[in-house]
Amino acid sequence: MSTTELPQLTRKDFSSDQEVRWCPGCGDYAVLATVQSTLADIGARPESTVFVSGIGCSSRFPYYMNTYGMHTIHGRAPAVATGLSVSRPDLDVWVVTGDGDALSIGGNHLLHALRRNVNLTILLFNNEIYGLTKGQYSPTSPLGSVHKSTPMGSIDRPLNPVSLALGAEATFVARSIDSDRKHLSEVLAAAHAHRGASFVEIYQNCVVFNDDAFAAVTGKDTKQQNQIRLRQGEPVVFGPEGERAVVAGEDGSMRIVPTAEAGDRVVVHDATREDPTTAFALARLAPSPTGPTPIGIFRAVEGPVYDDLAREQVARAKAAAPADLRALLEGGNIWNVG
Amino acid sequence: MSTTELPQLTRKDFSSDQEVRWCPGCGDYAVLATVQSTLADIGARPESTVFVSGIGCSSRFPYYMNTYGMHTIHGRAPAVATGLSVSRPDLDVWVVTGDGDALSIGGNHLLHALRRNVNLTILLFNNEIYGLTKGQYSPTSPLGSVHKSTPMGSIDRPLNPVSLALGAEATFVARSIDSDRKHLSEVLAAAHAHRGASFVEIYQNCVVFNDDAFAAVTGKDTKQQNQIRLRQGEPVVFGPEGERAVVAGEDGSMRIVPTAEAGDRVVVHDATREDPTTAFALARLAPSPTGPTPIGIFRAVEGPVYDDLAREQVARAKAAAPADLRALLEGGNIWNVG
Amino acid sequence: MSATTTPSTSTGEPHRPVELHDAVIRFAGDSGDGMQLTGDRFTTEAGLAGNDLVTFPDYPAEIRAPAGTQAGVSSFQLHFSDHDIHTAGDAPDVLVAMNPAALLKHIGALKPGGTVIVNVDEFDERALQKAGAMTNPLEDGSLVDFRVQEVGLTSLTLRTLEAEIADGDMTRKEAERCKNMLALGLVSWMFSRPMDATEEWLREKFAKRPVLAEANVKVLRSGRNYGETTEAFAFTYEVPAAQLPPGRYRTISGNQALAYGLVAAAQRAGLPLFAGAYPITPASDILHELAKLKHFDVTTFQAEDEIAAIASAIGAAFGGSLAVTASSGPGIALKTEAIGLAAIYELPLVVVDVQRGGPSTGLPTKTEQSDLLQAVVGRNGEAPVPVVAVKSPGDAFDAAIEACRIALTYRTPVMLLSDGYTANSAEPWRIPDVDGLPDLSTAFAFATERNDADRFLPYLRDPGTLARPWAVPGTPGLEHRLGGLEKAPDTGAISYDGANHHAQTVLRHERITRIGAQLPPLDVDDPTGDADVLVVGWGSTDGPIRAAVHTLRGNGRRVAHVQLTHLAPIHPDLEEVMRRHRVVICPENNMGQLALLLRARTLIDVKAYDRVTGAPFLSSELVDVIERLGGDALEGER
Amino acid sequence: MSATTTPSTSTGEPHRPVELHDAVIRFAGDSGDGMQLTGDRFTTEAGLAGNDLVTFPDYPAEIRAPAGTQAGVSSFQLHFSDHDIHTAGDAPDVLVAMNPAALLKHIGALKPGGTVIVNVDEFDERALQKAGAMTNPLEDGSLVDFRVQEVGLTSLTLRTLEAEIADGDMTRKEAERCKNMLALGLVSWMFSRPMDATEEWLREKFAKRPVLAEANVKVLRSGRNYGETTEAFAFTYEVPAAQLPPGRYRTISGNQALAYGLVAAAQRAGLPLFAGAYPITPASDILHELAKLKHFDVTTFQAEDEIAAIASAIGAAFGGSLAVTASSGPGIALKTEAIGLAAIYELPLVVVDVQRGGPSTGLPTKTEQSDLLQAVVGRNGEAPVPVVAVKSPGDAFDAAIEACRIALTYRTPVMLLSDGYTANSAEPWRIPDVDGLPDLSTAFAFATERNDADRFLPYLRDPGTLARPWAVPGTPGLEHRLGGLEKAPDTGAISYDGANHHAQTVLRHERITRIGAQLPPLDVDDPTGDADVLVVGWGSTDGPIRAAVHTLRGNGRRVAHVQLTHLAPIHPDLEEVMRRHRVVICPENNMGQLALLLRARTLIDVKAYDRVTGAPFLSSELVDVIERLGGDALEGER
Ligand SMILES: Cc1ncc(C[n+]2csc(CCOP(=O)(O)OP(=O)(O)O)c2C)c(N)n1
Ligand SMILES: Cc1ncc(C[n+]2csc(CCOP(=O)(O)OP(=O)(O)O)c2C)c(N)n1
Ligand code: SF4
Ligand code: SF4
Ligand SMILES: [Mg+2]
Ligand SMILES: [Mg+2]
Repeated sequence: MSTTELPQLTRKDFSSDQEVRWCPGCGDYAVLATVQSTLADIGARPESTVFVSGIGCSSRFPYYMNTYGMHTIHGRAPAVATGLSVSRPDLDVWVVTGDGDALSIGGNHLLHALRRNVNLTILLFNNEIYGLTKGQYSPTSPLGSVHKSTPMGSIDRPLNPVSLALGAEATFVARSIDSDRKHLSEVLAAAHAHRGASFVEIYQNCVVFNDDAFAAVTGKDTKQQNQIRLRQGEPVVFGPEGERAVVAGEDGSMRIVPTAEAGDRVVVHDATREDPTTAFALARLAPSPTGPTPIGIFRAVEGPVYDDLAREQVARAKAAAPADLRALLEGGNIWNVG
Repeated sequence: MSTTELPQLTRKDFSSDQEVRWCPGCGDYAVLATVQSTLADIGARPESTVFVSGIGCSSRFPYYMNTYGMHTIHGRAPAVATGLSVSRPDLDVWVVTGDGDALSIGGNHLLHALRRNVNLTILLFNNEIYGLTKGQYSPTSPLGSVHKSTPMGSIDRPLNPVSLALGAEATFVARSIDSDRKHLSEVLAAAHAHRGASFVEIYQNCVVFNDDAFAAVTGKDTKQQNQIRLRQGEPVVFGPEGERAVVAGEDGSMRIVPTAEAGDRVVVHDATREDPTTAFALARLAPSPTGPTPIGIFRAVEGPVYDDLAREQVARAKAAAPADLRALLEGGNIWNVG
Repeated sequence: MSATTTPSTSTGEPHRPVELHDAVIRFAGDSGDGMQLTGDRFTTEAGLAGNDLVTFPDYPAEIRAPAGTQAGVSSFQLHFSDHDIHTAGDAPDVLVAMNPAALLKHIGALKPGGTVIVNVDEFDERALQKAGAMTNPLEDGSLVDFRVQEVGLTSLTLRTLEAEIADGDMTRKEAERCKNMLALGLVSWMFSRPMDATEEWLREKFAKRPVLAEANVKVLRSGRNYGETTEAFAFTYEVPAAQLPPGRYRTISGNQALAYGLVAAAQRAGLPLFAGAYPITPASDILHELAKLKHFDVTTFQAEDEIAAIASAIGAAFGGSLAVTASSGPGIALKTEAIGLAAIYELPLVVVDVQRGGPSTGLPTKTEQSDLLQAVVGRNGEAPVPVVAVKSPGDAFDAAIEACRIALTYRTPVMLLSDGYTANSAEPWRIPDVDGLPDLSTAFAFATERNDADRFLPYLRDPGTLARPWAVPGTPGLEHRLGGLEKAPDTGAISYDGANHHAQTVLRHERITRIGAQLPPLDVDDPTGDADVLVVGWGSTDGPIRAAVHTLRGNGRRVAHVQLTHLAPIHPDLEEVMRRHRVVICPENNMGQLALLLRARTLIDVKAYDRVTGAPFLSSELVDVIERLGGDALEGER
Repeated sequence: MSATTTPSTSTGEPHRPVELHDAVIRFAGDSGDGMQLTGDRFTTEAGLAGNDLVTFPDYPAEIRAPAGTQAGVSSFQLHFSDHDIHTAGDAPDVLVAMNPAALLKHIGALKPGGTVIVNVDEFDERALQKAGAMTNPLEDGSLVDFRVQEVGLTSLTLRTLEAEIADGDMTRKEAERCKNMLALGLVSWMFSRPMDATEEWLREKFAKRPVLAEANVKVLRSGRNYGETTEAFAFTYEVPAAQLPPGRYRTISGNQALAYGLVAAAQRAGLPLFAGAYPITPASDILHELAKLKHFDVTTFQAEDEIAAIASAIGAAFGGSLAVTASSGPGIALKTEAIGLAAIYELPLVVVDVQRGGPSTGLPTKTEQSDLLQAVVGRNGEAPVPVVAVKSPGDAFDAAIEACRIALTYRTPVMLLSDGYTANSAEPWRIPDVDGLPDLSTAFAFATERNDADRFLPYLRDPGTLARPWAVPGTPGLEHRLGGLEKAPDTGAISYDGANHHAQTVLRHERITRIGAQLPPLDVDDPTGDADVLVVGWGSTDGPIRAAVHTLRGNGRRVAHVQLTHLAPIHPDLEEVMRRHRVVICPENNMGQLALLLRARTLIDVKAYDRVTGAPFLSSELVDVIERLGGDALEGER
């Protein structure tokens, strides 16, 4: 859709008249505001934007957007969005989902949307908890988490959403933080610009059931120590003075060393590498966000897009044969009676 | 189970009285025979072995085993097996599944069994096709596959089962071939010996709907060229004379070069590395088995096992409090009437 | 096989065909013997000869069950006639048995005095053993009731192709595989069928390997020649063309007709068709058919599972496609939650259930009608959804259009019930006039403007149909959000209000009920108008019930018949029609599911007859059932 | 609030409690105001005082809906009495409103003349606006029908804790959060309740922060003192202890009782309990409760979804555990396919459905009975499964044991239907004698030996129950394979035989029917034995129906009542019982699902009364309904 003749919209144009009903202080508010303003910034149009969500606190998101929206059923948003996107290539289709919605019940749909490279922008609000059902551990909760269903501590090894997405052939994989408006906005704009499936994990604080789960990466005092910001084409160093660096070991896995010792072994970030191994290695640096954790775009490569291929087949079929219903019905051996 | 006093069993002891009903020439026969003889070799007992499968040609497997068995519903075998294994740590639980069963409808259960590290041995019979439903493409079929539901060629980018498993935190990941009895048997024995979830992809030829899909890796003339055999502690070289070698690029991804040029950059295979990056890099060497393809054990590391942790919590709870039903019912505030 | 001219063995000239009203022939052989294909071709020949016909393919659940065993036998039955028929025939007149297993498995069904053509080449000791035969049926006298024609189908085929094998044009194995054409040639000769169309078809099918094409043609002719020259066959037959209503005809299977109906509906609605499906027997062919029709603006999506299949269809429906998802019982079970979502969304959607034997994986290749209650009431919460059923292969075309009409007009998911029998069997189908198909473009119009002063009300309803507007993304000013939570009237905003929930629940039921009120009058088949016995069926029992009713009427019984196509809502006329009859009989291929609904609704003591053997009813069976349950009432008041 | 001694404003001494038969009190406030907790504590006090009681918690679907709005209001109603009661009360006598939204939302329910305690501190302009009030209800005369008690709950609380705030022991915000204890103290004083148990409980709850514990206790007392000293309240009340059957009592909620029932059943069967579940409102607490009980050999598995939850339970059942899975409607829908598998496996399994408002996501925190037909017939194929329903919170214990008994005895999956109301509300529960609980160890025995000459027949049946042997892995010689395909008799081998399929289908129905034949006689509540009107209910409508029937009998009406606990099979006595009555009324919190089953079965014109507002029936409502539908028949033949 060409937007040149249309007036520049503002964040308010993307806010629906529905009262926002998250808990006071919930990280979802910040993400909502950033998504709305980013949409305005990138020139999106409310009428051709659709937000599709599953079930969960985060999945209430579409109600608050003055766009088209579908609040679907638990875990199935990527599949609903696939049908919409494939049949309507003119739309911008966003998926909003939670760590339970996307990685527990919906894990399979997520991975198939990624491997097919459907043209979706998928935002996974990871709060390491089931918010809506009042606080059970989720597939991203660390081992030993004590919550309602795990009074003795959880015993399920958590998933790393970024490495899972990479293992599932995702072409665009990123991570950001609810409270970091600027970073999140940049990542969202890049995800939106990517043709194919974009996967963005957003660390989102649940104040009620899992407060401060990401404190190491978001806390005023700790974030400079722990945020490893991935910037395209730049060496991966971090810390207040850039005093720590990521280097690749001989076996391809990555380690953190003092920048001073790293010399020219510092990894230079390139999200556009066809082989996902480096992105994967970066993801493995931080099994859980309690220490130094990469933030930013892990991978952004071109790949055949499901929607495009699907449309192309229909177009090719149409070019090859007319939509002649009579001819269809009269296919095969015919005989006349009377 | 101690098996010392028990007589050594043979392959026949693991064969049920059911007539095997696969198509003549189907790769499933070879796998069945190898599994049966391997079980005998490793001293497994029919009474404490359970085969759990989903639905598909391959999932008929349990009927042919003279062990306990469950032919379940499509895609759910890992979940059924999880309940069985967690509640019965004394059993050997095997899962037999197909590329459709495990990666299409059952993708989510597979990945959760892997990430939880449930004590299962999972055999994925990959024939790159839906056999039982008569030949639709599957999540491992290459782009462009022409089958019943894709007369113009498939447009879904295939999954690489090994990288998917690694992205899902699998502790044991291997690949073998239906027709290579010796290799398969070794891999099976190692998978069985691994405590936790073991994942084995088996290239399996479907003679009827997808004959020769793995010809590059299994064909008499081509297999020496294309099988990259991973051997613990050995340099990864292949070809009839070992003339090609795998080396790690500076970015961690792997490439194939003439051994002569590789020098000491040849990757030495170590499946026991905690970081799964190298295993992942090896998996990415062969996006599809049409050229040089690694075969063998990609990863084999120790990790906390779901079953053990679950049993341990029950044991700890039992040690801490008696199973006193009366006390349970009388918990809370009590009053007497009459 | 009912003869018009009675042949007598003594006077019959072998090569003057005996004229028959109808004949039933069954081809049976190993899964690898190509019996389905043979049957299909003979069906086409019968169709081209102008017969009415009904087929019944039956094959094992395994792709290729162990060769030579009874479990591995695949069969195809064809009933063709010079008059209107409705079933694949109760018992075959002619059985072609390609091996001992096929003979043993099917001989029991053969009509006494029927002809059995046996491939003697396959009757060695090993084969007999594999088939589970204690003695050789060709020798032990067990076939005394039948006319046995021993033919060396395999050896004849090999002999026919000696040259090709010798020249290395084909392997012995390939040559042997042609033996089904020998059988077809022989049977075609028996029934005086021209084979030109089949020859043409073979040449097309093997266009890439002309040698194979010619070899098959050669064997086919060899079969005919064998019949003509050996004098082994006492008679040949002829079944004249049927008096079908005038028109252009073809044969069509239920799955194909259903797929065509969906495409036709989309075309007549002016909408793209989106089909999200996950393969499952016996529904997969609908996906396969649709995948070939992309030039009709059809998008097919083979999803990762049934839930994703329906979910994708819901997404496409939101986007403005005519959306459909097709599966069988186990897959429909998985879709249950999402059907509820579509119901509260009030979006058009067609959910096809090609029923098969249950429970669980059950009998995946066999037919059954046992998903009816699942379709009508098997959801969480009060989630009423209309249900339409398919009566016959050809009717699948109309039923699909009707399901789409309801979905589009009322903006609701619709369940469309077919079954394994209808899906796979074929019948002659009068090709409808395209311009005469329902014009579905009037069933709906996308909303383009706000329906309220300065906002859009996505749940403002049409007072007649109670349908809400269908506003598709891309339309400025109509931005709205759908969700699975209970909704306030008009705005569709989330509402937790109890009284509103009750009101919306009642309204959702009323919406579905109205569909019934707006149907054309119920079609009651009661030629004399005074029957006291009514048979109520639904779906694919139409054929056997009609055949039975026809027979009974021939015997002077008076019996009326209603075949329901709308199962939810049930046609509002039905209750009154039922009350007009002293006895109401409801035969079903389940354990009484429609009977339950009818009894609850009308409090009439509907007599159920239930049979689930994976096969459709026999008309003779239903004649007996109706005689027994109808009793005196069949005599009427005469 | 029904008084035993009539108070008169002029003569009443403020501090001599008025004796009441019963009272209904409702606490309402913001989701963050701790109303559920306040209600829970007051419930415990009432229980300790020996009252009979029923509670009804009601809260928004959002975790914390926007503060101050009506959507964000959470409430808890308690009905307590000196006699046997069955409902949470139709209209409250006392309403505690913590803010304007709570007042506006709930004032409509208050009994005319009832008391409303209002937290005036929260009635500023902004708050009124948020609540959607045009004018201030405290000033606009709209409360003229009620006794309004304006109390500054917030300011009083802050004043009570001035020192603590000043000393920095707690923040102002923390202090303010104690205001629910002020309300509790005040109401406890109003109803002459000792508060020791609550004080003790507070000290335990805040053991880690004694400052908070003492602050809460201080505020609680402050509330009591306020009542005692201000003379603002004209009366205090007393509801004497009820004449409950002798025994030891506690209060218990449905989810808790259900979890305990499962554990008790496992203990009595001598089996480990395996619970596979995926969280969903209102069923999650069953998982939470069980997770605390690992010392009873309980393994809980929070699965990745509902399908995995039931699948894991099926695996555990095969392994020899008492296996259970719990969910609500949408999750049960997802489990449908697997329930069919368990049915054909014939393994013991309990599937708990805590029903909530539907369709789709519906009203997730509200109650409904609309999954009945899903439970009884909502599966693909013919897959009959027994269904047991829970009548009340305490009954969930017994119903769970009964479901386990059936599952173990007959080796079948059993659906156990509870609902949101039962799950969350509490009642006094007479603690059963552990030794008196059913001995389930006799319901089954694991097979240990071959049941045939030299092989094991996994489908050889017990002639009485038709149950097949339960042979668990680890047992040498009994190796066998289960599958979802149709099976041959005895061996359980795959069978595609049509006649066998029919026979097995009939047998699976017969197995379930036999359960009914082996039940104790149906419990009919008809004190005079001559009622002409019968009310048939099921599940949690037991309380309101009993209360209504009680009232009607008090008014000289004759009416009988049957509350079904077994919905499939339906008790074989029921039909006969129904025939004995002229009018049969069936009230349900759905659109007539049991009525449909009963009408189909008996052809009796059952009168349905259906209401789905997310709340249980009021007894007064049912009195009206029964009066209306029962008509003359209520007079009997007297
Ligand atoms: C089929 C189904 N199963 C379970 C639920 C209950 N449920 C709703 S949201 C949710 C998990 C929410 O967690 P997450 O996706 O992390 O979202 P959050 O609330 O944390 O944002 C669950 C289990 C449901 N609504 N539907
Ligand atoms: C719920 C459900 N959906 C679909 C099917 C149909 N079905 C059976 S097996 C299968 C796929 C088989 O493919 P795969 O797992 O690769 O096994 P293979 O036959 O190739 O060994 C499908 C789609 C089913 N039985 N149940
Ligand atoms: S429960 Fe947690 S995630 Fe949900 S709205 Fe509240 S703070 Fe946010
Ligand atoms: S269809 Fe393919 S996978 Fe299935 S049994 Fe035949 S050859 Fe094997
Ligand atoms: Mg979450
Ligand atoms: Mg396969």
